[in-house]
Amino acid sequence: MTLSELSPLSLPLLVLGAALIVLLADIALPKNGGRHLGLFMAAAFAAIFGASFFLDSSGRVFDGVWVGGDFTLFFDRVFLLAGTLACLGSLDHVARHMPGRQGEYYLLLAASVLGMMLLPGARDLILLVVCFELMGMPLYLLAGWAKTDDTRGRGKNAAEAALKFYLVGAVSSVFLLLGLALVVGMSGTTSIEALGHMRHSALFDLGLLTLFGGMGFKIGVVPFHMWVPDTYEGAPTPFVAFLSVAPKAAGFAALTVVFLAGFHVPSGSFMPLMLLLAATTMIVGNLFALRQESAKRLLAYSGITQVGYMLLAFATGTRLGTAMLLFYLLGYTVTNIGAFMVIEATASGDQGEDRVSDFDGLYARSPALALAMLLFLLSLAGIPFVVGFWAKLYVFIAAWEAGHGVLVFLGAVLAVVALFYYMRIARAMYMNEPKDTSPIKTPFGVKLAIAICLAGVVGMGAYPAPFLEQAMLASRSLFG
Amino acid sequence: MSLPIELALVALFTPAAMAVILALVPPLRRTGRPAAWLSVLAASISLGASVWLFADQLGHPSRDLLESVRWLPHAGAAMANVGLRIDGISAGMTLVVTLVAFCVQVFSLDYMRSEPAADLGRYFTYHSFFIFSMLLLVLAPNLLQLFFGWELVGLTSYLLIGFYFKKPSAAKAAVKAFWVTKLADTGLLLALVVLYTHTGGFEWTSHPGAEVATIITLLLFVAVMGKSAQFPLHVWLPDAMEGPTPVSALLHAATMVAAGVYLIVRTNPLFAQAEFTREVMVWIGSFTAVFAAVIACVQTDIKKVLAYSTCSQLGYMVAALGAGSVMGGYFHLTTHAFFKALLFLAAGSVIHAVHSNEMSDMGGLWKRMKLTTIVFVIGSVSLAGIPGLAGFFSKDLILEGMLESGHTVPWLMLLGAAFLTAFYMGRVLFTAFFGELSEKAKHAHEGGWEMQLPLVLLAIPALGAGYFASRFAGMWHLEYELHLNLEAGAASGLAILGFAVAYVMYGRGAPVATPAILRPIAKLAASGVLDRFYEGLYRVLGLKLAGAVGFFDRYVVDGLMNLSGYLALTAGQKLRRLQSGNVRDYVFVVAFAIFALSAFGILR
Amino acid sequence: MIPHALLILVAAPFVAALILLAVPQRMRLVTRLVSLSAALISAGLSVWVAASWDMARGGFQFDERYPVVPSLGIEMHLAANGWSAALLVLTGLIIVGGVLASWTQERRDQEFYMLLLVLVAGVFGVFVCQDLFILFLFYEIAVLPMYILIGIWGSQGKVEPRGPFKFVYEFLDVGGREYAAMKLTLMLLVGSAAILVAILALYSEAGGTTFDMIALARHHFDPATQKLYFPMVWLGFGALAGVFPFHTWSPDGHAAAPTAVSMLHAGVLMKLGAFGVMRVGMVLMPEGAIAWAPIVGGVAVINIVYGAFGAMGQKDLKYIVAYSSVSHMGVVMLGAATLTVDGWNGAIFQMVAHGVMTGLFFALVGLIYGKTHTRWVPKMGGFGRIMPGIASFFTLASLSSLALPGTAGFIAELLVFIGAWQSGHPVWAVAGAAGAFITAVYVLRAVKRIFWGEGPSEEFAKLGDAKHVEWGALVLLGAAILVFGFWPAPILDLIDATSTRLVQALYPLVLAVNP
Amino acid sequence: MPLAAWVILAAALFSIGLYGVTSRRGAIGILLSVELMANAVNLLFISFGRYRGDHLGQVFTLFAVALTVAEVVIGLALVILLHRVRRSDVRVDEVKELHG
Repeated sequence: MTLSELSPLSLPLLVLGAALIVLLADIALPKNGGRHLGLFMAAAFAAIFGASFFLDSSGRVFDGVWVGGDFTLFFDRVFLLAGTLACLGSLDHVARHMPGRQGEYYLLLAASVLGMMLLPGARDLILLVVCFELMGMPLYLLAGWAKTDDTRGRGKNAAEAALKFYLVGAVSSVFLLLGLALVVGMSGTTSIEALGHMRHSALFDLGLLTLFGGMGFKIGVVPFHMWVPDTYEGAPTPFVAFLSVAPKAAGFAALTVVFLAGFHVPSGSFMPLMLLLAATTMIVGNLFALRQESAKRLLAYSGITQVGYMLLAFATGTRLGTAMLLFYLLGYTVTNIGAFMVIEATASGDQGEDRVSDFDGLYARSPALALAMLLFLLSLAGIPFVVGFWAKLYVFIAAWEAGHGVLVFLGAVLAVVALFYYMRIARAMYMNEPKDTSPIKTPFGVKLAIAICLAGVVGMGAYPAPFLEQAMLASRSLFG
Repeated sequence: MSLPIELALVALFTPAAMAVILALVPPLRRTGRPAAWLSVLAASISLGASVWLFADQLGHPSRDLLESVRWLPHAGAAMANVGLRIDGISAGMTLVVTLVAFCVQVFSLDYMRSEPAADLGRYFTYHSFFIFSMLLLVLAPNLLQLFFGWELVGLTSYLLIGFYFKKPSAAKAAVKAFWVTKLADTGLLLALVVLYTHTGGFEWTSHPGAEVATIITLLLFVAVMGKSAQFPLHVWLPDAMEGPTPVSALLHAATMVAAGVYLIVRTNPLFAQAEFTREVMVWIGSFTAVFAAVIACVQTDIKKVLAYSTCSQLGYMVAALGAGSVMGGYFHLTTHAFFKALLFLAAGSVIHAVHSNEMSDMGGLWKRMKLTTIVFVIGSVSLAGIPGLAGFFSKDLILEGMLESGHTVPWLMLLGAAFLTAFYMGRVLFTAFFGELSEKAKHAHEGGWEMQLPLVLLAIPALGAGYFASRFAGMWHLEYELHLNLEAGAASGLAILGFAVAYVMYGRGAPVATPAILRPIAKLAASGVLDRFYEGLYRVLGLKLAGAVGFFDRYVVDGLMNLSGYLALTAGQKLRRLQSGNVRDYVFVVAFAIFALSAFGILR
Repeated sequence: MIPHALLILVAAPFVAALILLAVPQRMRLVTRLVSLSAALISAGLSVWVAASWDMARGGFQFDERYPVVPSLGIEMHLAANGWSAALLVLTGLIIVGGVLASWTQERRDQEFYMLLLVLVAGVFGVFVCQDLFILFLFYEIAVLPMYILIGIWGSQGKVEPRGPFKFVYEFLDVGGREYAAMKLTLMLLVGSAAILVAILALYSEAGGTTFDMIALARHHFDPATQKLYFPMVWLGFGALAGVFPFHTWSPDGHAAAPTAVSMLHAGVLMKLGAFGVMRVGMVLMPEGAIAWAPIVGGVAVINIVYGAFGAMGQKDLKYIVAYSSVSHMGVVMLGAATLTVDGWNGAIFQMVAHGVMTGLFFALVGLIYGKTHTRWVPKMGGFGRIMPGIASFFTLASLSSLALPGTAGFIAELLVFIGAWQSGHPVWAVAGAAGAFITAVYVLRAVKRIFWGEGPSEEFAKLGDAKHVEWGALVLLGAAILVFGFWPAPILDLIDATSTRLVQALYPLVLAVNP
Repeated sequence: MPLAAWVILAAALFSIGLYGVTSRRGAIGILLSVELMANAVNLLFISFGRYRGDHLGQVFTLFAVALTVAEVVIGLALVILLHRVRRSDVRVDEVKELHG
């Protein structure tokens, strides 16, 4: 085995390299130099993102245990994008709250991204579960990232958020393992490609469903979603921005690899179940979001709703549906990170407060932030000319082609319900009088992150075609 | 384009142009008298053209000209045209309209002198517009254009009745007039719809079949009842007297209210196919003639007397047309236009002098206003149908036609009405113009020449129009022959009797008391039973129902919409409790869900 | 020939909105002039399109295609048929009038104009767009700015909690501007959800290769599909057209909205709904339309009569006008439901007529409200004395509303009633005519109460008539009412050319029964 | 012992663990219960592996053990964190500031 055989893994390896540099630098650098580590990590993610356009990352590694291609490339870019934005957004927050331990934050973030990037290419269940956990474990720590001496407000909430996240996550991991045990036990192989030809038995199916449950935790599908609002509310906002998109994308990547590329399940026997879950997720997310007072919590429930739409795309089990799922994930990434970044910029009081009412009169305090937030909200609601519209529409098209007309109708109506609570924020921003008229000083990193997200939301909204083409390519490379 | 068409265009569009100019150039309109004079100028041009047109038509009695352009498209072709139709009937009516309108405008110059300049300008703008709309109706080549003009004159009527819009009673009267006529006009609108659907056009010469013709003509007649104030849709006309008196003369006596009759004359080919409709017309017309005449006998307001008189005379015309006497109806329309306009203007002259509408405030005006008295006598006598004057010829024609068609009872009713007509006109004459000089009349004097000239102008045809009946009949392609027989004598005799009775009762300067025999009727008329009925209908079917619909929409239909929102929001709030915050619950849900999924997987 | 005429027409307001982003807030006149010039460009091009639309050739003209998402067959296909041309003119008139009417808008004027322009770009887009999908897009763009426009610049009202659902009214702030804005947005978007589903159904059934309506019209959809999806299109678009019982957003929305927004919304936006029903529903799904026509027409009749009574039951001036819109849109839907040439001519012409009329109405109501700060009719009276010009124009709008000949409203209603009778539903025609009478009752009552009679009371005695720029909107729209009323041929010819062709192609059966 | 017996044993262990997770109030107890569940799964891996006669189960178990250990370490870290910020014993059912 030569080093050149590892070339498909170049992107994850580069991330690994960057992470190691951060690790070493964190040890070497003086304590107050942590901010530079964040900048470095952001730059590294961005550079690797740029490199992804030049490096050939297709090919099989380790006898097909890991397979690179357009599919992995698409996801890698999503993760790198999310990583870049998260680092940028975190710069100020981390420096302010944990000035002494900034390196660890970025290291953990890099580790998680590394896990995610390896996930879509994994064609072996062992690798899959290792990647899954590599992605997941740093997240628990990051969720609880707060001053330990901060016994009120933010710190306390962060600890609670992390604990809940962790406990539900740990149990889910066990279920994931249980599922794998059943699947591997019944089939005798860990190769995902080989699993596709297995005869289904009761225990085997049981294993698959348990596996699905274990992964469903990560994407926050109802009823595995209950940690989501609590964690989002309590955890540091820039991290939540990352948490709300990247693990979701990774989770769907894993689901797609296992269930679509592997077992071709949703197109067959489990489809009604998936559709049921998709519908439930959409409805529950919406209903709970209606009366939320915390903006982060509101977006958490809204995120659950969005998962419902993604699950609908996933449940088609078709190549088209998968392409639409990928596009949805891409659009959702820029939109949701952007929205959380605005919350970070707006409602970053030290009490951990982030009420919807904190947005009162944002228009007067910072027109640019307000406009950005409005566009993000419109995108989340699926309104034309921002990316969210196309994302929903493509999902609907795919679902329609797969014959799920009723769910399309349900989804379309629920999108309107969702508009109600998104508009609560918009209304506060534009129609209410500000309680505090002081202008908002947005940190540079957050500003940059918002700008990038905004460009994505508007750009893809105005001209979605090339991005859709990429998603189609990625989908094709998975399905062959 | 031939000469008559050009003349008609001039007659039609000179006042139209004037109305547009006055409407669009407020500074000009607000100058008052200059604007008024401009309007009179336009009216006189229009009158001149009409006279020429009429004279030309007299020279070619059988000429029937049609000039039209496409107005509404249908499937690339024409659905309806607009244009001019010039024959004897329209030429005659054009002359009547422009003549009376001209007289009224001149009269108004003095009568309305004290109005503020801006209002005066507005007044004459409406008048110019009225000439245009009325001629649009008169010269219409098809029913659609006729309807167009029909509604526009209705609009001018509304605007002119409401001229003193600051006066609540005037405002109310204007709106009432519009509502009642608009309700009736719905019939005409539907008639258009039916006519077009069944014949593919709006021509009144078409033959849609007897049944459809009956439907159409009945619908048309509903409109006629509104416009020409036939019972029970006459209620707006007395109230319309709230407008300035010259307006009453022009619109609500001479021309506009006669439009209904004109409509029937024009669409006679359709009415000829509908026997049932004509029967209805005979009875409603006759009843209106008597009914309105009776009420006229108990009025003390001089304009109200004349208004009910108009109602009654329109009843004559409608009955005549129902009986098939087109000549009678149309001729009476013409003569009535002259003498009733004359009467109204004379009354206006009196009102102008004594500043009151009440006959009790008048009395002995002969001593102060010689000319007015003379013309009023001419008008009254002509209206009553005393032989030799215009009214006699036309009324006689009607009664004869009625008898000829075998409608004896209606004939008797009309005879009764003839008696009553003479009686109430005599009553007005004797109480207002003769006897003791009343307090208010002491300082009365004739108006300026602007007021006197029209009176003289109109007195001439009121006296002599009857002698041209056969000439007109030729123009109108109708038969006319004067029969001096017993039946005709009966009417004349009754008319003279009526005057005699009036003289006996009021001739010696007695106050305007209601004759004892008519007291119950007076009471009934004063209580306004029909008005109250309509008002009740309006309150219950209109306002109450509207209120109910408003409530229903606001609180039930919209309530259901709101309810759905409320339910969602409440559910959202209640459901939040499920998210307890206790992580052990979360874990339990995860475990339970996985078991449920597994159960699904196994039991599937 | 102007190249890219339709694109420019649609894009001009949008570009102007972007330009306004760069204009400093304090340059108020520049803001207005930019908006006005965009409105004038679009209006001018609309008139040009209408004038140079080739009647003899018919069909779709000024074809322009710009690919958007080729892989799904989505392209921006712009073209105008006679209907589009007529409605473009209407939209042009209303937006120019709207910009003029909001000239005195003080608060956050720049954003106001931006949103207004974006909205109108959407409206223009819907009328000329031949791609079903892009049409939907434009439709959304036209609907959504309403939320903000009403929410920020709207006026606050209050509805007393009563009735069977009293607790709901106590819970929600019914009548408030945010309530109105939210209700409007949610109801219309639920409608658009139904539209979206129907669009996807048509797209998918026709092979999933194109959204082009002209191409889709050639595809014969399965009758069962048509019957299933026609009502979705009808109610989906119909929500915007105020179809009973989904009209309840309209009174609250129009009452709360600022002047120009009410003008645009009642004037053109509601037409989008009716236009959508005809263009998408009745043209693409003729068999579905035939099956549903009795119900569509019946509901339209309910709209006419119910809306008219609803208007009579109001005391708030804006609610009167708003309910009258519900009633008049019923006439449009009735015309559409007749599936006859004359009915369709009438329906489209009624869109134009009602658009101009209601635009004028709302402009006037805005002026009156701006002066008196009340919309409560019983408080008014005798205003004819102090504002004669407003009184005249109000009367003119009222006359058009009650379909008096000489105003645009008459021709529209006559054609619709004729169509109704032709289609074998005399009851529709009779009920429609009755609706016109009820309209006469309530509008004249309103005129009497506001402008006539005694008054004005002390507090209003010093108020004046409309001023300078405000006349612009009034004269423009008033003139349009009269011109269309006296000489409808230029517009009606355009409409007729398209209606004739469509009805002959789509509804030969209906034609055969009623020649 | 036949496979079924091992499976039943694993299931029993798993159930006990699950019961512990959902019923224990102390954080440490919950962590222990999670560990019990994880070991039940490991048992299952090995039993299946033995039953099939390959090493796959054991390989998987090695990975699983490593992962579980890492996870528990993180869990302990979080418990300490929570203890510090709350300044009291960590009773998970009292940690519910975030809810609704």
